[in-house]
Parts: sequence; C-alpha cells; structure tokens
Amino acid sequence: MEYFIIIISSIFVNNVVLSQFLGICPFLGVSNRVGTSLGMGAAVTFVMAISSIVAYLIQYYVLVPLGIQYMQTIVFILVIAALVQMVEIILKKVSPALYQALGIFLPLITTNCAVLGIAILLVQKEYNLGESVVFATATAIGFSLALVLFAGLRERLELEDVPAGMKGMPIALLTASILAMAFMGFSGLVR
Amino acid sequence: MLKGFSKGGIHTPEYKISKAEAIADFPLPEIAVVPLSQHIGAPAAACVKKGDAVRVGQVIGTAAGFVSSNIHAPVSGTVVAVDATPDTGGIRRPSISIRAEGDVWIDTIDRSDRLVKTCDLSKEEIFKKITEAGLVGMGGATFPTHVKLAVPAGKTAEMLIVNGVECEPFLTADHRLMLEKGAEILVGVDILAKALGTQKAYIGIENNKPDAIERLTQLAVEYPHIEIVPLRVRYPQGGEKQLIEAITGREVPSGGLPIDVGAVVQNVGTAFAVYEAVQKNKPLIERIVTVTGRCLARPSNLRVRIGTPIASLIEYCGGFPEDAGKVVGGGPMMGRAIANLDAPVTKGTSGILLIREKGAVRKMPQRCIKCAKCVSICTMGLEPYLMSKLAKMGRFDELEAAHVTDCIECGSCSYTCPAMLPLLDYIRLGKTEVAKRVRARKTQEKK
Amino acid sequence: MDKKLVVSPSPHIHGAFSTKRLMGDVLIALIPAFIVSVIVYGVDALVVTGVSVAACVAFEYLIQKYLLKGDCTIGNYSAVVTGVLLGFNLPSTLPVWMIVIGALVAIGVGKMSFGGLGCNPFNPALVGRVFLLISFPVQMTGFVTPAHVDSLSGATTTQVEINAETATDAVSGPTLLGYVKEALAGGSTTADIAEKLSYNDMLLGFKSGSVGEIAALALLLGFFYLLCRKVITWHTPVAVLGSMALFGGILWAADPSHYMNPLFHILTGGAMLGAVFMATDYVTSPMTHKGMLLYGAGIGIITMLIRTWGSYPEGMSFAILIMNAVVPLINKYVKPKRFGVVSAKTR
Amino acid sequence: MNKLQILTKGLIKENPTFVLLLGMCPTLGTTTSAINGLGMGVATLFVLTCSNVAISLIKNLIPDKVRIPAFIVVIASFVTVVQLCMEAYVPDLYATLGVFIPLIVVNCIILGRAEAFASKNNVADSALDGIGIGLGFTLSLTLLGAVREALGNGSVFGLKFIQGDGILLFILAPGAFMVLAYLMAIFKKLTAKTK
Amino acid sequence: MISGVLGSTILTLCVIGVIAAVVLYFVAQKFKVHEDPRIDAVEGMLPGANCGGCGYPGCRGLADALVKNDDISSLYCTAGGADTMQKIAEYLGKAVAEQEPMVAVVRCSGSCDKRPHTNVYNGAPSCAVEAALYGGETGCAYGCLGNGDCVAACQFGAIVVNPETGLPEVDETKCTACGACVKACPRNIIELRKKGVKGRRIYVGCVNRDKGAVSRKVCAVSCIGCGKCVRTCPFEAITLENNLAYIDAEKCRLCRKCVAECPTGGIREINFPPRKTAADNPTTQA
Amino acid sequence: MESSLKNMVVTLLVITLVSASAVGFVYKITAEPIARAKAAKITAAIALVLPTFDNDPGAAKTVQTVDGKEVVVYTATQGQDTVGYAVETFTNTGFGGEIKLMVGFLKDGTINRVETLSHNETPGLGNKIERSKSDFAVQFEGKNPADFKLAVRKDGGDVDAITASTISSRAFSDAVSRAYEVYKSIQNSGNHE
Ligand SMILES: Cc1cc2nc3c(=O)[nH]c(=O)nc-3n(C[C@H](O)[C@H](O)[C@H](O)COP(=O)(O)O)c2cc1C
Ligand SMILES: Cc1cc2nc3c(=O)[nH]c(=O)nc-3n(C[C@H](O)[C@H](O)[C@H](O)COP(=O)(O)O)c2cc1C
Ligand SMILES: Cc1cc2nc3c(=O)[nH]c(=O)nc-3n(C[C@H](O)[C@H](O)[C@H](O)COP(=O)(O)O)c2cc1C
Ligand SMILES: Cc1cc2nc3c(=O)[nH]c(=O)nc-3n(C[C@H](O)[C@H](O)[C@H](O)CO)c2cc1C
Ligand code: SF4
Ligand code: SF4
Ligand code: SF4
Ligand code: SF4
Ligand code: FES
Repeated sequence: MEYFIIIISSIFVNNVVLSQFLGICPFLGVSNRVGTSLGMGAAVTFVMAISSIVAYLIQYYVLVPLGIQYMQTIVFILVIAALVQMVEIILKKVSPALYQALGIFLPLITTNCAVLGIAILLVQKEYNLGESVVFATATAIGFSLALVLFAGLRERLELEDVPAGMKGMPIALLTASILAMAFMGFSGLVR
Repeated sequence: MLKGFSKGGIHTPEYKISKAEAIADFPLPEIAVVPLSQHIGAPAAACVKKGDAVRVGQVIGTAAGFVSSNIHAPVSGTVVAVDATPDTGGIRRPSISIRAEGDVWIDTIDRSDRLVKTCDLSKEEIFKKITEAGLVGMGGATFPTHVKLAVPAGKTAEMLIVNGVECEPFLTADHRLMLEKGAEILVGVDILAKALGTQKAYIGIENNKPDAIERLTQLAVEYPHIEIVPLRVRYPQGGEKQLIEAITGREVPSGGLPIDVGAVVQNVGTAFAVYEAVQKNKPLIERIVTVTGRCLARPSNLRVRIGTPIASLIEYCGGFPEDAGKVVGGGPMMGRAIANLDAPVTKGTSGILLIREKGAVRKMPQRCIKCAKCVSICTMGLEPYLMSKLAKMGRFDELEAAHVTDCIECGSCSYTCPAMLPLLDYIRLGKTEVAKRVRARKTQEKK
Repeated sequence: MDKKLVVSPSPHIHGAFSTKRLMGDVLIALIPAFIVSVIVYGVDALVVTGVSVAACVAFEYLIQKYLLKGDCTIGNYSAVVTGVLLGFNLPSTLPVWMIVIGALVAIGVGKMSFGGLGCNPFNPALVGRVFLLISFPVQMTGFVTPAHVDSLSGATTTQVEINAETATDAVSGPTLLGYVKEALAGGSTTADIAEKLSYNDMLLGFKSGSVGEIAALALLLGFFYLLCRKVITWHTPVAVLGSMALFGGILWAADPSHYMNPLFHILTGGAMLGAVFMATDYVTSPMTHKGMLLYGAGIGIITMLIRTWGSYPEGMSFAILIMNAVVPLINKYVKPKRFGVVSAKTR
Repeated sequence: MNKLQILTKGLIKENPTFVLLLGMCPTLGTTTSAINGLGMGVATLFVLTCSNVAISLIKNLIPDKVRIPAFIVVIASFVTVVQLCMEAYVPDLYATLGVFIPLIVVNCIILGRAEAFASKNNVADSALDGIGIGLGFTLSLTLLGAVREALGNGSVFGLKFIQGDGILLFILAPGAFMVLAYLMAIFKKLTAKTK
Repeated sequence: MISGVLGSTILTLCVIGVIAAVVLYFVAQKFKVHEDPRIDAVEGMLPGANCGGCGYPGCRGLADALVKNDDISSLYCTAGGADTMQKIAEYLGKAVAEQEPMVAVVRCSGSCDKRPHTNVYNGAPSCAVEAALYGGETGCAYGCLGNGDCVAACQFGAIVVNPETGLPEVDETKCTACGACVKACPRNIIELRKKGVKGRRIYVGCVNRDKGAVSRKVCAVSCIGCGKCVRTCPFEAITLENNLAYIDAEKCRLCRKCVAECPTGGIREINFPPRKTAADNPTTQA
Repeated sequence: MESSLKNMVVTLLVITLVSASAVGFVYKITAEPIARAKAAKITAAIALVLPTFDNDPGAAKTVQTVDGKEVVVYTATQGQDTVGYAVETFTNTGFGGEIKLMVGFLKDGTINRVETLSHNETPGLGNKIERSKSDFAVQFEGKNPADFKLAVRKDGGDVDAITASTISSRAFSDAVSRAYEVYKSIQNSGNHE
C-alpha cells in the first residue's frame, strides 16, 4: 500500500513536471514528437531508477557514516553525470536512431533537475531502498506521462492555425499551463 | 433488411426529376468533335485525315495499346480537322472533327430494334468484338471494358456484378435504360458472364427505382443465373467496392482490385453496349445522357451521338437558363464542372447537370471543428479532415501512412463537412502526389 | 455567351450541416436546463448565464478583431455555447467580475490563444471554470439554495435538511456531492445520508449546485434532442455515465455503507451536464467512435476517482480536461476501421 | 563580438529565459513573488559567473570524455559554497530559496554556458558572458515574479495594492506556465519589431 | 595530515571521481562510435534553413556529403551562397565550384487586363488543385493560376502575388534560388535563371505552347511563336519549339534586340536602364 | 586534451581534490555560524510565542518522541520562575504534509501564541495558518485547551476553520493539541519531581 501511494502520488498528484517544476527543460525541448518523447521518457526512467539506487547507497553508506551530508549535492551530481554519460555512450552505439532523435537532450539529462531533485528528495523523505526505487521510477513515469501527453498535444497543435505570435514556445507553455490545471484535479487523491 | 454496404455513406436528396422522361433521340450535330482520348489509358491514334469521308461506325482512331480503346465515327460525312480542340476544362486535346452529311452507317451494323437473344460466340470472339467496338465503362470511369474482361492469370472471376445503382442525385440515364432496354441489358449481362467464364451475375439496383427492379426481376426469370439485388438507398453504393460488399459481403482488400475477391463490376449501360456490340455489331458511337437541373425547362434523357456539343443539348432542353451558374458533366457528387460548353459529349458523359447560381458557389470555408462527421461517413474508413490538412501542408509521408490512396473520391466528406471545407480538393491532390511517389519508389526499387 | 460559369472540383452540392446550425442546436438543447435553473435560482441564473454569454462573445469579438486581426467569428455561435456552458458551471452567487474573468480565460486563454474555433485542445468553458475554481475556491464552492426551493419540492426534500444541518446563515449550503463527501469523511454512513435524499428532486433539479447542472431530466431531454438532430452520437455520454455507474457500482457493492450508490453519482454534480454537453465538444474529443468510448470511460473513471478520494468534491471538469489532453494520443492510435483491411488478413 | 555585446546579449538577443529556454525549472518554480525571483536570479548570476571563469581557466586541461563530470563538479562546488555561506550569513534568504539552491547545479543555464561559451572563450569574455546571461536571467525572473505576484497576490515586492487575495492560480503551478507563455509571446513580438 | 570531516570529504570525492573516470574510460572504449566531428562543424556553418535546395534532406545531409565526398564541386548550398561555400571549403581544405548566383523568374505576363477571365474558379485556393482540375479561369491553359502555391513554398518570403496583376513577383534580394517555388508550381512557370550582370536578364515571359492564333486570342502578351526574335538574335541564343521561344541564358548577351522585336511584348527585360525610345514599350520592371 | 585513461583519472582526481578541499574548507568556516543561525531562529521563535524570559531556552530543552518524531520543549524562566514552555510541534496531516509550529504555553497551560515554523500548504488557502496571512492563528491566543476544544467546528470543536481550508485548519489544531499533550506530560512529570 505504501508503494501504491508513492506511485499514485508521484505520477499524478505530485507530477514532477506539472506540479514540482523539475525537468522542465527536456519537457519543453523533447516534446515535439510522441515517438521521441517516449524514447526520452524511457531514458529518463532508466537513469532515474539507477541513480536513485546509487544515491541511496552513497547517502547511507558513505555520507552519513562519514558525517559529510553537506557534500550531498556535489557527490550526487557527479555520480549522475557519470552515469548519464555512460548511458549516452552506450545508446550512441546501440541505437543511433534514438540517439539522433534525443540529440542534445541526452547530455541534458544530467542537468535535468528532476534526476538530482529526486535523489535529494528521496533522502529528504527518508525512504528506504525499495521505496526510493519505486519513488524514482514512478516519478520518471510521471515525467514520461506528462511528456507524452504534451507531445501528443503539440503534434496536434502543429496542424492547427495557431496565431503567429503564440506559435512555438508560448503555445507550448500555455498548453502546459492548462495541463497543470487539469492535473490539479488529482490533488488530495493521496497525501 | 435490404442489403447495403456497411460503413459510412450519406443520404443526399435525390432530385431524380427526369426519371419519367423516356429516352429521346437527339438530332445529329452539324459537326461532331470526337476526342481521341475518351477513356482511361493511352489515347487512340487517328487513322483518318482531313478531307476523308467517313461513315457512321467506321474506325477513325485505333487503340494505342492494350489499355486503350478504338474510336469510331459517330456521324457520317467529311473529316474537317484532325487537331487539338478544347475539352470541357478548356485544355486542348487531340480530336477529329467530322462535318455531318446525311446518316450513312457501315453495312455490318444491324440497326433494327429486333431483340437478338442467342449468342453462340466463343469467349474469345466476344472479347474480340467488345475490343473492336471500343467499349469503355459507362459508369463514369471509362475504363476500357475488354481490359476488365481479361482476367489476370491466377485469378478467377466468380461472379459478374452489374451496377444499376445510379446513386448520384439527378442522374436517370441508367434507370431509363433498365426500364426501356431491360431485355437487351439481360442479354448483355449474359454475354459478359460468358466472356468472364462465370456462372453467377448480380444486378444491384437501389430501392428508389422500384419500377426498374420489378421490370428486371420479371425479365430475369428466364435467366436463372442472374439475380436482381435491391439495395438500400445510400451514397456511394455505386462505388464498385461498396457494391461488391453490399451484395456479397466481401471487401476488396486495400489497394486491390475487384478481381481479388473474384468479382468484376460493369455498369448496366456497359451491359447494354455489350449487347449492341456483340449482337448488333454496333460500336460505341452514342450514349444516353441525362440533361437535368432544377432550373432547366425540360429535363430529359437523350440518346446522343458522341461528339455532339454540350451546348446544343442544353439548347434542346429549353435553353441555357438565366439563373444557371454552373454546369456539371456527370452527377453533382462526382461529376466534373464544365468550363467550356462547346466541348463535345464523350463516351463517359452520363449527364449534364445545370446548377443554379445560388447553389453554384461554395460557402466560405471555416476551420475544421473536429466534428468527426467526415470520419464517420467515409465509407473507406479514412480520416478526411486529417488527410486534407496533411495534403495542404505537403506532409506526404504521413499522408501515405494515412492511406490516402484508398480514397475513392466519392466526395461524401466535403458534402458533409459543416465547416464547408474543400476536403476532397486537397485529398485528391495528396492522393495524386502520393501515388506519384509510390510509383517513383517502385521504379527505383526495380532498378 | 458572356456569362462566366463557376468551376470547382466535385462535389458540387453540400449537405445541410453547418457550424452555425450545430451550435444553434446545442443552444436549443440547453433550453430545458436553462428553464429549470431560472425556476430554481430566479434572476441569479439569468444574470450569471447572461453575463457569461455576453462576456464570452465580447471577448471573442475583441480578440479576433484587435489581436488576431481576422474575420469576425462570433457568427458561428460557438462563443455563445461556451458562454452558456461556462455560466451553467458556475454557482449562482458568483460576483459578476469573477464571471467576466472566467469568460476572459475561457475565450482568451482556452480558445483564441490557440487560434479560435477548432484549434483549442482543451474545452474552453472548462478551462474558464477550472481557472475560477482554483483561483477562487471559496466563492466557487459556496452555493446558495433559494428559500422557495423548499416549498417547490415536497416534504422530505434533499436540500432542506442538508441546509438546515450545515448552513450557518440559512442560505448558503454545500452541493449534494460536497455534503455527502464531508458527511462520509465525518463518519456518517450512507444509510444516514440516504434518508435525506430524494431522487425525484435530483432528477428535477431541486438541489443546490452550479446554475445549469442541477436538473438531470432537463439535461437528458437536451441529450435526446441532440441525438435526434445528429449533432452528437451516443458514444461519449453513454461511456461517461456508464463507466461512472460501473465504477460507483463496484465500490457500492464492495461497501454499501461507505460508498453512495451509482445512481446518486450520475444524477449529481456536473455528471449529466458534463457527459452530454461538455465531453461531447467536438473540438476537444476524439474522432472515432471507439476513441469516444475510450475517452468517455476515462472521464468517468477519473471523475469517480476524484469524487471518491480527491480533495475536490466534484471531478467532472478536471476529468474532462485531463482526457482532453489524451485526445491527441487517442486520435493517433485509435483509427477507424479501414475498408478492405480485415478481408486482406483473413484471405 | 566586442565586450559590450557579450555583456548585453544576455538581456535580449540571447535572453536565457525567453530565447534560449534554459533554466526553466527555477524560472517557473521560484517566481511566486518578485523578491523570490530576484533572489534566485542573483544567486544564479553569482554561480554562473564564477563557474564560467573557472571553466574557461581549466578548459584546455580537461579530456573530452570527462568534460561534463569535471564541469559539473566545479559548478556543484560553487553552489555548495554559496549554499553554506547563505545558510551561515543570510539565513532568512536561505529559508525562502533553500530548496532551489542545490538545484542551481542542474540549472541548465550554467552547464549550458559552460559548454557553449566558457569552454571556448577566454576568462574575461567568459566572466562577461556569465554576468550578462545572469543579468538577463535575473531580470526575466524578477519580471515573471512581479507579474505573478501582482496577479496572484495583489502586490509587487510585497507592496499590496489591492485588498484581499489575488487570483490564486497565478502563484500555483499553472499560473507560472501561463504567465511565462504570455510574457514570451510579448517578448517575441517586441523583439521582432526591434529587429 | 588532514583529518576528520575535511579528510573524508576529500577522500570521498576523489574516490568517486576516480571511479567515474575509470568507468567512463572503459565504457567509452567498449562502445566506441566514430563520427566525424567535422560534420557538426560544417552543419554549423550552413544556414540551417533545411530548405532542401541542395538536393539533400536538410542541412545535415549536405554537411555529411561535403565531409565525405572528396570532390565537392557538385555540391552547393543555394541559401548560403558562395560565401558560405567558400568558408566551408577552406575549413575542409577542398575546392568548391564557383556557382553563378541564380534567381527565380516567373515566366507568365498574363496579368488580369491582358488575359480576360472566361469562368470563375471556386475550388480550394491552390494552383495544384486548380491545375489538376482544368485549364484555369482564362483561356490560357498554360499560364499562371495566381493562387500562390509558389508563395507558400518559399520559406524566405521572396515571392508575393501582386493583387493588381494577379501574378507572383520575386524579390531578388530575398530569393536564394533554392528552387522550392519551381517545384511547387504545377505549371512549370517558374525557372531559376542566372541573376546576370548587374542583375540584368532577359527571358520570355510566357509558356503557352498553343499555336499563335489560339494563344493570341486568349492573352495579349503571349508568345505566338512567330520566330521574329529567333531571327533577330545575333547570338543564336533563342530557340523556338512548340510555338514557344526560349532564350538560353548562357548565350544571351543582353543586347535587348529581341525585346524590341517581339510583336506582343512577351519578352521581359529586368534591371535595365529605361530606353530612350521606350515610349510604347510594354515591359514592366519586376 | 586527449581522453586517455591516465589523463581522465588525473584530471578528475585533481578537480575533485581541489573542489573537495575548497568546499570542505568553507564548510569548516561556516559550520559554526550556521549552527548559530539555526539556534537564533529557534530562540527568536520562542521569544515570539512566550512572554519575556531571561534564560537561554535553547539550553533548557527536553525532547520527547511522539508518533516517531521528536517534539522539543523549551522551558523559559524569568529569574527562578518558569514563565512558560515553548513546544516545537508538528503534524503530518496538513494538505501539503508536515506542518511545524512553535506553540507557547503559559504555566497554567493557556496558549500564549502560536508561530508557524514551516509548512507546505497551498498559497492563498492553507498558508493562511501563518500569522502574517490571516488571523486564524490568533484565535488560539489566551485559550486554554482544557476548556477550548482543539478541533474545527465541523468536527465538533471550537476552532473556526479557514474558509475552504478545513484540512489545514484541522492539521493546525492537531499540531497544537499534540503540543498540549506534550506540555501536559512535561507538566505532570515536572510536578512529580
Ligand atoms: C491500372 C488499373 C488496372 C486495372 N486492372 C483491372 C483488372 O485487371 N481487372 C478488372 O476487372 N478491372 C481492372 N481495373 C479496373 C478497376 O477495377 C475499376 O473498375 C476501374 O478503375 C473503374 O472503376 P470506377 O468506375 O469505380 O472508378 C483496373 C484499373 C486500373 C486503374
Ligand atoms: C463514389 C462512386 C460512385 C459510383 N457510382 C456509380 C453508379 O451509381 N453507377 C455506376 O454504374 N457506377 C458508379 N461508379 C463507378 C463504379 O465504381 C464502377 O466503376 C462501375 O460500376 C464499373 O462499371 P463500368 O466499368 O461498366 O463503368 C461509382 C464509382 C464511385 C467511386
Ligand atoms: C490545489 C489545491 C490546494 C489546496 N490547498 C489546501 C490547503 O492548503 N489547505 C486546505 O485546508 N485545503 C486545501 N485545499 C482544499 C481541500 O482540498 C478541500 O477542498 C477543502 O479543505 C475542503 O474543506 P472546506 O470544507 O474548508 O471547503 C486545496 C485544494 C486544492 C485543489
Ligand atoms: C456538441 C457540442 C458541445 C460543445 N461543448 C462545449 C463545451 O463544453 N465547452 C465549450 O467551451 N464549448 C463547447 N461547444 C462549442 C465549441 O465547440 C467550442 O467553443 C470549441 O471548443 C471552441 O473551439 C460545444 C459545441 C458542440 C457542437
Ligand atoms: S476521404 Fe475519399 S472515400 Fe472518404 S469520404 Fe472523402 S472522398 Fe470519400
Ligand atoms: S466534417 Fe469538416 S469540420 Fe467535421 S471533422 Fe471533418 S473536416 Fe472537420
Ligand atoms: S523565390 Fe523560389 S527560389 Fe527564391 S527563395 Fe523563394 S522558393 Fe527559393
Ligand atoms: S507561378 Fe505557378 S505556383 Fe505561382 S501562382 Fe502562378 S501557377 Fe501558382
Ligand atoms: S532547469 Fe532545465 S531541466 Fe530544470
């Protein structure tokens, strides 16, 4: 049940993008096509799941015993950066098409604040290892969900006569705004 | 429950105002302008020259290839020109102009009204006669009939389906023909079936022509293998894929031909022409044309020689009305608008429709409101709103993925659209472009 | 001949549908509900709806003319429909300036920013309403039941007792849904609540709620009108109400003392209004019947989730907006059945 | 490009918020009021400038494969230093911006500028770039914060100008997106005109 | 010796740093993909309009080809022009072809007053749709339809339809000769021609291939195929085929003799100074 | 620079070394001011919720564990007299999760004042529990939980909830009553001693 609540909460109620404001840049940047956003979602999910484990281990087996929690940011980000770069190198080899599509946003997963944010949050929320992984994965799924919905909407808007002034980012942001409004309906589902 | 095709379709007002008008003979034109391309496929090659004297029924253009068709002189007289004349759209096409002098026919043609039922010819002989007579589909597409009869190797024609649907509003030519020449049509159907080597033939007729259904049913008692199938009234029942599905329940596969489900579809007019060609040796030199329109003084069904100027037909039926704004060759759903009334009647001219000024101009298109009406009426299960937009934006890869090539151009989508969008205009454009790309790709692959 | 013929590709005739006619039909279908709301709320209903319509039309006109610089579009009545539906979704006591803000958001943000009629992925009226709901939660959830409703509806009325029980100032009370939610959270059982409910009143509209959502029967009447006029198909409304009933039914069967019965759910809140008039908005709903069923089911389920466990008492508006966001994906992946595909496979 | 251009391009031509679309998370997340926006902007400005300088100093010494980890450690160190200092000496400001300070690390602007500018240019230019972009960022954030605060709370920089509550939505998540959307549209329109 | 918190801080970070470096090194070794970094560089130099004028799908396609092919003289970015190509060639150390600047010209002069309308087109406002349907609103089945497909195709905003003449006009300062409009025109009216010395060029402003008697009737400025220009041209630059004259830009020396000779005024001269005797010359400046 | 193993390792090693030293150094310097700042914050909050005192309550604290979390009680004295107790209490039932309050009790258990330390409630709704945002918290002042029922009226208590924010109001009351429980237990144990 605990897991269930974490899942619902992080996918719908506290959606990273729409209510936590994390990972907005890739959300806006890699959401032109549904296909690409699925790929990005998968990549982020993978990175988040792994980095949550690593973060958890480092936090509780290195930082806390040594009493250097203040190094959290630096250590986490270093590990995540290395991890992402690894994923990037591997992906480039294994699926050049996906690599091409995700383009510059793969390195940006590093700087996707969602990844670091989630690592920090899971420590803040005092989750255990299992919860941390579930939390990170569910959050990433929430990210992917928002991303894919948003990509669908943007694909549709491409076919519409959006006024010139609103074309591109403004209309994307406005769509995100209404999406965020809609997602507020989930508030309170779980606390 | 009456049979009918299963998905989509629309119900248009019928306006069959000329259905009670018996077929009348239209007088000979002074000059008959006979285009060399009245069919799908390669234009025929002229085999007469200026100054030649010709007789009715004489070959003046020979088929240039298998998918092509012979052209015969519709009037007797002197060839006054072999050059390009503007067609209904104002584009100049090669044609032969003959000044009519008397009405002298070639001798082989049997001009009597006597019904000749028996036909002892072999398949090959029938095929030869039909080819020589220059028969093309009279249902609108003018596809050379003999091509359809040449069933490709590996396929068998299980049945012949004769299209007496005439689902287009206004048109009554097929209806009148079935009433007046029912017996001949049945003979024609019988011959066609024989040519195809099939035992079974269906004649599909929409339920808004009860008299025709009754007449043919009576006559067909003599022909146990010919079945008359009354159909629920719904456009585009006359589309061959829809008709096959309505009658047999089989769906012609996407991208396939009727023969893929064992069917060959011919129009009733074609069946009649087959009768005349085979039993009477009469080539395709005239056809029934419905001249109609709510602003026209005397809507009529006329038997017209090929090459007769369209303007003279209108003149005959009461003159060009003051308030007419648009003239359409064919029915209002699929017909072509005519820009040049001096253009001649051709083998494919099933009707001349005059539309009043008020209805002639389309309403201002607005934006698509995604009402989904076009999607639900599209009998091919396509998404017209999307295809139209993609075509307009030139996104042809997506358009191909949307199966634009399946569109039968029935026009139901444009008809229905509450936003008055010219959906089919763009879809047709996209379809042509996609087909072009597909062909280019295929030749590329072959290389 | 000097007359210039008109030439165009086929087809050369057009059917009877037009945007204007469809929107007009929706307005006609809304009349019964409007009459009930005027009976129940009197002038307030007139004011709320009137202001909303006037503001929507005015904003569309102004934005189209001065910002988008396009042809005037108010003639297609879609802004009127948005106005009426926005008004119908507001409490009768809402201050006029808030209604105007709602209309501005509905038309300006929800519709015209995307390009106007046909381009907006989200239901404009609901964008307006949800905006107001989030921004002014107090005013948007304070409902008033006029005193004469008590006299209109017979002895054991729904609202009279509820009002008597909760209202501090005799007129303002919660909606039925809000009341039930609070009561259940506060430990009451459904049996206690059921005593105070009258399904007749729910059908006829003698209960408090947004202006236009109160009378289930009147809304149903509109539904049948729209069906007959072929404006909408049955798929979306039936899927919405059906999935709500199913979801509610399962909960109810599992624990009847804690969950209200399904009938209660489809008769209260904006269920009927939403299912018939708002989920069916062409622009923001799927293009295929299969898609509509999916979309409707999604709305029903999310509505019930929010109603049962969320912090808002009513989930219809959110559910529709959320599913609006899914519509492009539905349209992308749920395609109509193409002619000639099955036979190609089976052969 | 002359020095002045490097300094000023961040304000309009390469405005990180409206043109480069970088650092969106703090942009949206911290701008519930003008003062928050300003604070975040200044903190970012500081880190950005320092990291630009540091990175342009060491740019030639770093093998390509560890470029990003190396950069990010540098950036993270600055952030932590800032964080510790704020916590120690300006605890009030730290309380309001707390959560977002660590996130400066992953603010794409900083890594973005490190990659796009500092790793290719000399120290002086990099510093100017950092200041310019940082200023642009600060300005946009303050503007965004001010608009949201005005609409959502009826005040600007804490100065109330209407009675009662504002339009709540504008200080919540959807309001952030919405205000940015329209500001961006206006920005686009204005810059298009000046071009 | 440093100890305590500071010590463990340094130790931890260093260890992680070294691990990261080692892991990255081996992963990078194992999954090595070679991609020429010059492709990115060249792509960066290209204008990024992705107009397809080069014949490749997008700028990256051309960049790829430029890097891979040894002989790049056949590759050219019209949008970027000679400057860009020169820059890229320098970067790659290869030689580029000198390509003369080109510009799109509209070969139809049948403005509304020269070419009476015989019917009213009421279909979708698209030249392609109209052309597929019929001959057009005038008697000329070759001429410009005026719905502006070319305008829509140009991503540089270099073509606009002049509402007075109903004909498109090219803004030669904006045109990059990408050829998008040429492809878009269903009637093949637009042609890319050499911009010419001082932007001067001469071409036949008509594509009607009907016999003179016919074309003359439908349009006052049509080419009637009389052949006077062919005979006049001292450089044999003009050929006549299918009742239509064509001026070969390679051979034309801009002497303007043919312009004066044409009985219908169908030959256009662009960017020439006004003639002294030009009282009744119908040529207009595009 | 070339990405050889040696280069990579050395670079990262050097960078991490320098960074770690620098950060560690700053940490050392700031450790004390940070602790001071934190303490000052608590003291300030205590000062707000209690009448004047002259001891350092930060030093006179008792820790109790309630519901798995620590609740700290600071005792303030003026001279020899106990002036009151400041209880740093919490609740997890807020709309946004945890709410932390500092509740000041006078010796007789009367609530002197309540300050909000941290919360995550919705701006415009739940954040009205802050004193600066609305008078909600004021209603507790001078009330003695012995005869003032710490529950919102909807639940049969005496607290007037913030309109449309029953949940936050409930949570706030919950936290205060938790503080009161702790206060009572301290009081009792104190009395026994
Ligand atoms: C390229 C091509 C090949 C065709 N081959 C055959 C064929 O082998 N057998 C046949 O019965 N019909 C054939 N048809 C005819 C079509 O099935 C169809 O009857 C014709 O296009 C007219 O149909 P419509 O009037 O419904 O448009 C062919 C048509 C085309 C365009
Ligand atoms: C939408 C549509 C409607 C059609 N309606 C008719 C019709 O009413 N009657 C008819 O004979 N052919 C109609 N056709 C043509 C038929 O598909 C088919 O080509 C014809 O019956 C074949 O016979 P034919 O080759 O003898 O003309 C229609 C075609 C389409 C695409
Ligand atoms: C986005 C959102 C934020 C909310 N924030 C709070 C909050 O911080 N505190 C609170 O008590 N209620 C909050 N609510 C309202 C509650 O969910 C709930 O509707 C309300 O407490 C019902 O109680 P009432 O009887 O006071 O209206 C919020 C609702 C929404 C949708
Ligand atoms: C059946 C039907 C339902 C509609 N429902 C709504 C609605 O819920 N909200 C709204 O703003 N407009 C509605 N409209 C009007 C119109 O479609 C809407 O304003 C468009 O979304 C604007 O682009 C409706 C129209 C029709 C025909
Ligand atoms: S898309 Fe084609 S087949 Fe479908 S309705 Fe339109 S014209 Fe008919
Ligand atoms: S019928 Fe017209 S308005 Fe309706 S979905 Fe199709 S294109 Fe759009
Ligand atoms: S005018 Fe034609 S060639 Fe010139 S830029 Fe535009 S589309 Fe390209
Ligand atoms: S030049 Fe060609 S594309 Fe351009 S308007 Fe004329 S016909 Fe259309
Ligand atoms: S700041 Fe760019 S992803 Fe968060």
